[in-house]
Amino acid sequence: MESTDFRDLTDLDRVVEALVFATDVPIAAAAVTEVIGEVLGATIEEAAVVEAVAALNASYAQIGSILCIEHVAEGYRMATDKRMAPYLNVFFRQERKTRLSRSLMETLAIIAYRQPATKPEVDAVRGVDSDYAVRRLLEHGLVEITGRSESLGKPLLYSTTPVFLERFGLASLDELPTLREIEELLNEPAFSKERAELLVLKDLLPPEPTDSADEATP
Amino acid sequence: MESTDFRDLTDLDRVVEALVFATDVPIAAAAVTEVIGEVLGATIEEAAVVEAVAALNASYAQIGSILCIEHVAEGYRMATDKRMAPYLNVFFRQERKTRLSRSLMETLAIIAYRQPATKPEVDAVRGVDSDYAVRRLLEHGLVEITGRSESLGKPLLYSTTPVFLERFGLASLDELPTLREIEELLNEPAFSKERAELLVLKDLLPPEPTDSADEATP
Amino acid sequence: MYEIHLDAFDGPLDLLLFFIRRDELDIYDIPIARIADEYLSYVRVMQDVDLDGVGDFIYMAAVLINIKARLLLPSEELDEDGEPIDPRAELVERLLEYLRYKEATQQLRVLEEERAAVFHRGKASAVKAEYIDTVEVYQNTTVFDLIKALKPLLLQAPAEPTIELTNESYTVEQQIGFMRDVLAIGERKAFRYVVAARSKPFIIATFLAVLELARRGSLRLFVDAEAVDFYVERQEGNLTLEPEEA
Repeated sequence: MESTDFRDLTDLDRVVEALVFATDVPIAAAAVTEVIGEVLGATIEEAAVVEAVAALNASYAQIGSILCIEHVAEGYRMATDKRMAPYLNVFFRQERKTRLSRSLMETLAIIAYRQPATKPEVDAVRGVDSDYAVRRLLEHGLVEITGRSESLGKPLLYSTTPVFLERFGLASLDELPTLREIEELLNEPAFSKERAELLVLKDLLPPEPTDSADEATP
Repeated sequence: MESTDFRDLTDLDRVVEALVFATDVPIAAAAVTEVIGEVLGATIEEAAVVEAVAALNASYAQIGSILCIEHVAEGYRMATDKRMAPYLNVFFRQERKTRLSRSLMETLAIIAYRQPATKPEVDAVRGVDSDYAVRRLLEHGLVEITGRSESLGKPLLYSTTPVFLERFGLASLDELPTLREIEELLNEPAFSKERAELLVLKDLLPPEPTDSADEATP
Repeated sequence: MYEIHLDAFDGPLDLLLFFIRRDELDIYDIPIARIADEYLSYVRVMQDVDLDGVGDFIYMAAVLINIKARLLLPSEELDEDGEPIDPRAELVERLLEYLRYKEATQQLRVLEEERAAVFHRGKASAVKAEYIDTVEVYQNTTVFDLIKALKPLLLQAPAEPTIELTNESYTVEQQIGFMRDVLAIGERKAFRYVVAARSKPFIIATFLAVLELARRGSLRLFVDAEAVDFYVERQEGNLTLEPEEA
């Protein structure tokens, strides 16, 4: 988060605060300047919005509020501090956000890193048909069709959406964790069992072989 | 609003803040104590929640935030200062696709054919008061005021705008169908030439004693 | 054979990776013969339980068997540098590529977890409903729409009496006199009533007379709520319904 010294909030800060509070999806700095421009007939720089957000966050920190304005999906939105999750989870009884299934997540990762990507490309990487996964991701609004490839059959191109950025808390695609190089993956420590376990969440792995007893499932 | 001196927010304040911020329906003090009871296993008084809300509001006021926690019938919820309304109105402005209502279309047609036309003239042709319709057409930029008639009361003269031409796909006003063309287009046995003439004839109102009033141009 | 949860694998590459990890194999030197056999036995189980997507696994099994066969034959294939081509190379490349995205998937999973701890403003404070401001945007309209709007104004008044008087004509001045008589009696009157059953020239001249009187401020016009008729009433304090002297 921007570290800005606490200062008295200005009128601009307050307008930014109202809009950032009110919006249901991250609001871009440009959208803020547009609203202000329309109401006041004055032009303000987007940088002033960025500064206002920093000032607001400094103010919230100053009073020890759990609110903060996050920079996500190329916009701003008000959010709670992570430490409040236990209370909020209890309050909402069930988790509000369902996790994506493995196949959806895998498909999404491939599209995110290769975008724009075609379904044949995704299929090739995964070794399975991703028709269902792509359709579900479209339904979730996490990916969208962004054109057609020039390759054989002119398949549709898919890219991630702002919803994707927001879901993963990314300000922009630049914030995607760097895709590691193969050498890197294999070398440290050499592609070992430990490494393999690190790579895969426990619940993804089938139960460890206990012994060589023939317990093959039907 | 409760007037409480500013004090450092406590953990309870923060939990209240998070719940009031995130809740989908106004949250009662009892619901807050319940959540805290469940998470911490501790019992707190509802009065402490009321106090926390006051402390939060004092904090918001302290930094000059536009946020405040308001108490509505069922409980607490976060709200913005009413002075932010102009900005929020612009931000939430929604475009709704709609057709011109019959009365607007009728009024527009009369102005188009008689222009420049006064409102009394339009009223006369339509047989009803067209105040609202004319105002709406002005708002939508389809007609504009182009002067004042010389007739008694010097009513304003209205003409169509370039927006009108654009919306109706006309290069110029000459492209408006003539009376004969209208008759053909409507293909109605009951078509009344007299009424049609009433629509386009400029001397609907008795001539002024001095000179021909409707010649007045902007 | 180990107990294995068939649906625990995202696909054929995932299953293959599982074998490699389990046996701590060098990914660049996969003992294809052994792996292919084991892979096949799993695929048979899958076929038995008729698992979705089993086709992809069968395809991979075929690829493995093909590689196994090629490995048994003396290599004839050379790459650009004249080196013999390892029949496993392409598969290894795919596995590694898959591995990269698998790891990326885990990273996204971590982000998703972190993100689940963040909450946003709830609907209780949804200010949208309070501040929404709807602006009507008009759909494209045609000139014909404009003409159609005029239609009600351009059609004949229904049921004109057919016995029309010849050369019937009324002047506006005449009708001002008529209106004066009508309004002298007092109350607000519906225009429709005033001209009921009259001929068209009469209605038009009377209508113009009403407008003229209204213009002079001698009478007031009222429109009813449905805007289907209007009413005329003598203007209070301006009882002279005499024509204006020019």
